[in-house]
Amino acid sequence: METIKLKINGFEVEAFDRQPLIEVAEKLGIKIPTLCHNPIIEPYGVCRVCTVEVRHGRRVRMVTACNYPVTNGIEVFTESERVIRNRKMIIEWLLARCGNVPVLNKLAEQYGITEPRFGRGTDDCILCGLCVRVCQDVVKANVLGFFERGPKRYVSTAFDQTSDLCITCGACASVCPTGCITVEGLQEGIYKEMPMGPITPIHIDFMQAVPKKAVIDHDSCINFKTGGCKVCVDVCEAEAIDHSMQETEKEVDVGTILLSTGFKLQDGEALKEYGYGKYPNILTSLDFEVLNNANGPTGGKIFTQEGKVPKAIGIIHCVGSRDKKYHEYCSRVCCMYALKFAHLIKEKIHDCEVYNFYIDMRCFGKGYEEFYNRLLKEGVNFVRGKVAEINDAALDKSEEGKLILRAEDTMIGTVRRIPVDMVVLCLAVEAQEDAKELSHFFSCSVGRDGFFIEKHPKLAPVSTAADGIFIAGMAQGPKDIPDTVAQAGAASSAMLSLIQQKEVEAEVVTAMIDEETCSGCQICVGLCPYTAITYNKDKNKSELNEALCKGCGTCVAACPSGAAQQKNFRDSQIFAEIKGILAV
Amino acid sequence: MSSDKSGFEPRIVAFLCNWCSYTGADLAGTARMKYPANVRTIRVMCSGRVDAQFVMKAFAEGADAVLISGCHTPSDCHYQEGNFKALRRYYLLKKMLPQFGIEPERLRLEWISAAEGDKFQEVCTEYTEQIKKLGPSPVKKGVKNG
Amino acid sequence: MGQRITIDPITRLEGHGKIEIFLDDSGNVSNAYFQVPELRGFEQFCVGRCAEEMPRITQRICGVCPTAHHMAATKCLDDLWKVDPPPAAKKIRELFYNLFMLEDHTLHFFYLGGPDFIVGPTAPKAERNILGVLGKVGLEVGGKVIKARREIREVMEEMGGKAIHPVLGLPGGVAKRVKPEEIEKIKAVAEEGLEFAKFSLQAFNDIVLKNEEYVKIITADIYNQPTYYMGLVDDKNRVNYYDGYLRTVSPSGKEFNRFKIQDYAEHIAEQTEPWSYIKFPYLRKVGWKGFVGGENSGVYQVAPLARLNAAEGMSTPLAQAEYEKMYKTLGGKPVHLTLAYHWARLIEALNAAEIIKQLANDPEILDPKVRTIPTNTPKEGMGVVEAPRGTLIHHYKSDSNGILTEVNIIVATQQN
Amino acid sequence: MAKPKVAFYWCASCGGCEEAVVDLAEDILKVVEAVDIVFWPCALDFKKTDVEAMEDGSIAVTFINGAINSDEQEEMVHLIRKKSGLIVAFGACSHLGGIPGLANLTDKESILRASYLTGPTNVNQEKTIPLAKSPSPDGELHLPELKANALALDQVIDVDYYIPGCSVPKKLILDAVTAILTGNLPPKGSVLAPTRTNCDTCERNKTKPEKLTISKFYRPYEIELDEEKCFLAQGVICMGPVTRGGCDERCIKGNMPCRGCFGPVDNVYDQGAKFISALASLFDAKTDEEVQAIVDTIQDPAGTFYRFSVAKSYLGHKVS
Repeated sequence: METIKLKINGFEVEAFDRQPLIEVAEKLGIKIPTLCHNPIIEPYGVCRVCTVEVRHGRRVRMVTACNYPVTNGIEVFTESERVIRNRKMIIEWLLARCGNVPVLNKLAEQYGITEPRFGRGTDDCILCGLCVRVCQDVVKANVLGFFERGPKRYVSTAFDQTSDLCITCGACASVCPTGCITVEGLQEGIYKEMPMGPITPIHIDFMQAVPKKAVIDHDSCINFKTGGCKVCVDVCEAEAIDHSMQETEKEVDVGTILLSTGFKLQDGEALKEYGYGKYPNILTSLDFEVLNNANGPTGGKIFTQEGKVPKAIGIIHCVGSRDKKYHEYCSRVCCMYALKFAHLIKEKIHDCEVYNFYIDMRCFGKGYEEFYNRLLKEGVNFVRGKVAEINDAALDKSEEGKLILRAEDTMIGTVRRIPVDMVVLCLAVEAQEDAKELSHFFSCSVGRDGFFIEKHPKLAPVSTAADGIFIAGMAQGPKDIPDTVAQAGAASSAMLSLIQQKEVEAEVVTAMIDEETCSGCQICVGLCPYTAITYNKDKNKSELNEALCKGCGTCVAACPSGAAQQKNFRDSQIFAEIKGILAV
Repeated sequence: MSSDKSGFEPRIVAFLCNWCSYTGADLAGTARMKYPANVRTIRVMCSGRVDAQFVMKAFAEGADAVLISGCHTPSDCHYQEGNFKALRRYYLLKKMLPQFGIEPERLRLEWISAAEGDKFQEVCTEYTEQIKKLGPSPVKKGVKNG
Repeated sequence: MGQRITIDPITRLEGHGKIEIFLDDSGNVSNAYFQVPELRGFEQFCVGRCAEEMPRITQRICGVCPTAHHMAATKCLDDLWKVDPPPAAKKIRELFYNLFMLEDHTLHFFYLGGPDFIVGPTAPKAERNILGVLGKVGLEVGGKVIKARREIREVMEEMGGKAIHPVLGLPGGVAKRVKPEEIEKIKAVAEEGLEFAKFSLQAFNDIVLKNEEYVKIITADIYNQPTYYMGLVDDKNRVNYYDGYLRTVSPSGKEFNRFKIQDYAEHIAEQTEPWSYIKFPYLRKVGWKGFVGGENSGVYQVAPLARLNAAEGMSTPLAQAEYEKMYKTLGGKPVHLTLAYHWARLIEALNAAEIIKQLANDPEILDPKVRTIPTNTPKEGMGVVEAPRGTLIHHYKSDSNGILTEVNIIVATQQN
Repeated sequence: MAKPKVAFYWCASCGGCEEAVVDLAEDILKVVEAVDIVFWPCALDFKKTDVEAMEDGSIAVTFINGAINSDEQEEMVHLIRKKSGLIVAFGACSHLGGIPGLANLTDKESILRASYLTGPTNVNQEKTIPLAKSPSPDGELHLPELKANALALDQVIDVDYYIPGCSVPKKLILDAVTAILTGNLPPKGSVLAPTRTNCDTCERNKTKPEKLTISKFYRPYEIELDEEKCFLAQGVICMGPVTRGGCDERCIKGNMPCRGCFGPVDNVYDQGAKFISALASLFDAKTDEEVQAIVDTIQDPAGTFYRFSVAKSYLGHKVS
C-alpha cells in the first residue's frame, strides 16, 4: 500500500493512502471527539462531531475525520477556531434533539455551552446508527433499522415488535454512545449464571490455565449464531482465529494410557443440614477459593454477599467425608486447605474470628503439623466436633443476620452455639461420575467409592488390572498435590519403562488352553472380559492370548472339557487343597 | 472331631477371591479380629474361578458347608465380571444340592470387599453358628457309595 | 426231600431271570419258580424327572425293546399334555414302530428262541446259539438274516438317531421329520423287509413244520397253557401294535372285555411275591388265584400268540392268510401252546413288514409338520403299545410343571 | 495258536449293550472268528458253574455291562475279575452307573415302596416285599440282596478299560476289539474313545453365535427344534459340551439334545457339576433376581446333568 505524507496540527505524519483521518490522528495521540464512530464498524459520518479543517493547497474544507480518506500533502487542523465553532454548533443542534444525554452534556461542557441556542430536546437517541450498523454489518442479525424520515426518524425493530431474530447479544447496547439501549434482564442474568462476572465468548479460561490460550465459547459467540461479527478475527494480529475449525476425531495408536481424570467436589446441596444454596453466605471450599483469589471477582478481598467484611467465619471439615451417610473415606486434602483458608483469612482480616470444626486434625505430611501449630499461635479457634446444623434463627439482636452453627465441642464436653458471618464447607472429593463407564472402556475397574482401583495397593500403586493402563491423581483416590505429583511421576516412569521394554510380561497366573483336549465348544470365548480368548474357526479351537489374560480363571471353571487350566491354580491343585484342609 | 450336635464343630470350606475377600480376610487378621477356626480358606484369583466341581468335591470330602466369597456386585470385581459367574453358578448349584440330599443352606455366597475385614469376621462367625445349629453334613452319616 | 434244580442265569433272554425247579421224589416237577433277581427302581427314580425325558429314560428298562418303551412313554406324554400329534408324526411313529417290530421279531426268532428249533434242542450248548444257527442254515442264508436286520436298523438310526434307545418321540409329535431324500431308502428296506419276513416264515415252515419231531414238541401237552389272553386291537378287532383298544379273551376264546388304556387300572392288578422282584399282573375282575391257568384264574398271557388269540384277524392280507393257516393247523382258536409263539411271531413280522410298506408309500409321511406344541397343563397320562413281548403300559402323573410325581409301568415280561 | 477266550457279562442293565454287539451285524462274524466266546448269558447257554470251573486268568478279556446294584452281581464280577486278564467296562452303566444310577437320587426304601406298595395297580394288602430269603413249600428261595446304591463297575472291581455309551456305537466296539487283539492298547484305565467332547465334531457347533448367552431355557417339547442350530443357542439344554465325543452325535442328528451318556472327558470328574459351571456362565443375568429367573426355567438339574453319571459324581448318591 502506498504511503503518503500529511500534516496534522503542524506535525508531519506518514500514513497509508486513503486511510481514515481519525485513525491517523489517533496514532499521533490527537483525540478527535466523535459519537458515531466505532473502529469495528464502517464509518458513517453522521454525528458530525469529528468535523475538522482540511487544507490542500489553497483549498480549505470542513470534513468529518471518521470517514475522510487522507491523501498526500494535506494539512489538517483538529482544534482550529473554525473547527471549534463548527463543533459547537453541531453539539447545539444535537442538544436540540437530545437535551439530557450525559455524553452530550459532557461535550457541551467541554465546549463551553451552557445554554444551547436551539433549546434542549427530550429524546435520547442521536440517530448515530451505530446500533443499526452493528446489528446489520457486524452481528448480521438485521434486527434494528431506521424508520420514518426527517424529524420523525427513529430506530426500532420491524413493526416495533419484539423480534425473533434478536439473539440478545447486546452488541447494540454496548456500542450505543448515549446509553439509550439496554437489554432487559441481561445483566442480571449474566451475573447470576457467572458468579465471577461476565466473560466474553472469547476468553482465557482462568489465570492459571495451562496452556494459557484464549478459547471461543461456542454457545455465546455471535459468529456461531449468525455467521457475523468476527471482530476478533479482525483485531487479532497473529491471525490465530479461525471460526471454521471443527471438532475432529483422531485415532492415535498408543502403547500405554494414563487415566488421570481427577475428581469432582461433592454437591453441597445434597447435605440439607448445612443449608448450602439456602443461605448465601455458605460457601463451598471452591467458592471460597474463587472469592479469595486475587484474580477473582473481588480482587481477592473477602466480603459477604452483602458486601460486608465478615467478623467471624466458620470452616467445617469432613463435610460428606468420614460420614457413613455420604462417603466413608477421608478426603485427605481438606484439613490442610482448611488451615490454609484460616491462615489467609487471618492475614487479610486481622480481627476476624475463624472457627475450624474438625473430627481429627490430619496433618500427615512434611511440615504440615508445624503449620497447624503456627495456626494455633495465630489465634485460630479449633473446635473438635461436628457441626450438626446451620441456620439463621437469631436469639437476640446481636445474632441477627448471622449464621448460627451448632456443634458439640468434645474437648469441653458441651454443645456450642457459634454465630458467624460466613461458613466454608470442606466438601468431600468424589470420583468422577463417568469413572465406571471409563473403567469398562479401559478394562480396569473402580472400587465401591468410584475411584479407579490400582493393581496392588503397595506393590503396583500406579498400574491397573489392565496392562498398559495407568492411573494417577485423584482419579485413583483423594490425595494432595505433592502426592499427585509423585504418583504422576511414578506412573509416567512406569509407562515409559513399559514402552522401553518392547516386551510385555505375562501374568504368572494366566490361563492356558490345551489344544489336544479343547473341543472348540466356544463357551469360554464370550466369558473373557479381556477378549484374551478367540475362536479359531479353521482349527476349531479356542486360543488364548497370554498377553491379554489377567488370570481370573473364569474360563477355567467354565471349560466343560477341562482343557482350560490356570497356572498355579490348576483343578488338581485346588482339589488337593480341598482334600488337605478337610483331612483333619 | 465329635459328630454329636452339642460338641459339633463344623468344617466350612471358604473359597475366597484374591482381591476382595481374601484381602478382607487378611484385613481381619491384621486388625486382630477373631473368627472361628471352623472356616478353612482356599484362595482363588476370582470367585469366577470357583468350579461347581470344587463345591461338590468339598461336600464329598466331608465339608459341612461351603462359602464362596468374592467382590461386591456389580462393579467391584477386580476382573470386571467374574463375580457374576459365581453368582449364576451359585443359584443353579443351590437348586441342585437338595436333589443330592444336601440342604441348600450349606452353600453360601457373600460379597466381601478388601476393606470389610469386619464383615468377613461377621459372616464367618454367623455362618459357623448357623451350621452348628443345622448339624453335621449328611455326607458323614451316609455310607459312601453303598 | 426232593431234588432242586437251579437254572441261573436263564440264557438267551433279554433280561435277567432265574428258575428254581423242585422235583418230587419220583423225579417229577413239583413246583417251579421263575425268579427275576433284579430291581432297578424305575417307578421310583423317574419321579422328579421331567416328563418329556421319559421316552429317553424308560427305554433303558429294556435295550432290546427300547422302541416299545420309547413309544409307550411318548404316547403317555401325548395323553399327559392332552396333545394330538399331526398326521405325519403319527405315521412316522407307526412306521418306526413297525420297523422295530419286524426287526425284533426276526431277531428273536433267529438269535434267541429259534436256535432251539433250527439247531435243535438236543444240540451241545456251545452250538445252541446264533452261531449254531449260522452253521445250520449256512452262511449265505445267515448273511441274509444279518443283512436284513442291519438295514432295518440303519433306517431306524436315520429316523430316530439311534436304533438302540432312539430319540424320536416328543409329546405331540416326533423330533425329526422324514425328508424326501430319505424315503427312497425306507421304501427299499420296506420291500426287502417284506421279502425277509416271507423268507423267515418259509424257513419256519421248512425247518420246523416239516419236521414231525418239532411239531410234536410244539403240540405237546406240557406246553399247553390255557389262560386269558390280552392284546391291542383296532376298531375291527384286528391286531395292532401302536394303538387301539385292549382286548382280553377267556381261555375258551370268548371276548372277556375290551377297554381303553385310560381304564387299565380297573382291569389289571399286580401281585407281589416275596421270592421275585418282578410282579405278577392279573385280571382284577377275575382275581388272583395263584400261578394257575383256566377261566377262574386272573392270570393272562400277552405277546404274539396272545395277541393273535385276543384279536380276530390281521390288518394286512398276507398276514391274515398266515393267521388263518396257523389256526387251521393247530386246531382252531385259541391256541394255548407256548411254543406256537414262534409261529405267531413270524406272522406278526409279516404283518409289520406289510404295514411298513404301506406307510413308506404314503405321501403324507413327508409332511414337514411333525409337531404340535403342547399348551395344556399336564396332570396325568397313560400310554400303551404292544411290545414284541406283549402289552406295555406307561402311566405318569405330574405336577403342573411337567415334573413327574408318580410312575406306574407294566412291562410285557411281567405278564407272562 | 489258540484263540483268545472272551466273555461277556451283564449286571443291572437293559440288554442294549448285547444288542449293540448284535448290531455289529456282518462284523460280528470277524470277531467270532478271532476269539473264542466262553461265557455270554444272553446269547450262549453257559452258566455260572461253567465260569467257576475255569482257571484263574484264563479268560483273556471280559466285557461287563450294567451297573452293580445287588450282592449277586458284586459276587459275580469279583469271580469274573479273578478269571479274566482284562476287564472292560462296557457301556454307560458299567462306566458311569448309567440310568440305573438315577436310583441313587432316591433310596432303596422308597424304591421298594413305589414298586410294590403304592401305585394304581398294586394289590398288596399283606405288604409283601421281595426278600433275599423267603420260605416256600418246597424250600427256601433266594434273591440277591439289593445294594443301597447302584455302582459303576470300577467302584466294585479293578477295571482296565472303558467303552462308553448308551448304546455303545459299533465303531468303538470294533476299535476296542482290534486294539485288544493287536495288543495296541493305551495306558490302563483309559476310556477307549476320543479325548474331546461332542462339540469337537458336532455339525451344529459352527452355528454358535460369537458370544453365546442364554436368557431363558426351553424344554425340548416347548419349542420347534431347529434341525441345524446349536441346541444351547436355541436355549435347549444340551450336554454335548461336557460329554466325551465318539458317539457320532447320534441323538443330535436325531434332532434331540445330548444327555451325556459318554460321560465327561479325562480332565473332568464330575460331569454334572462341571456342566453347572459351564452352563451358568452363559446366563444373561447380573442380579440375583435375573439369575433366579433363569434358574427357574431349568428343571431337575441333577436328573438332567447327571443323567448317566450320578454314581460317578463326587457324592455318588443322595446323602440323606
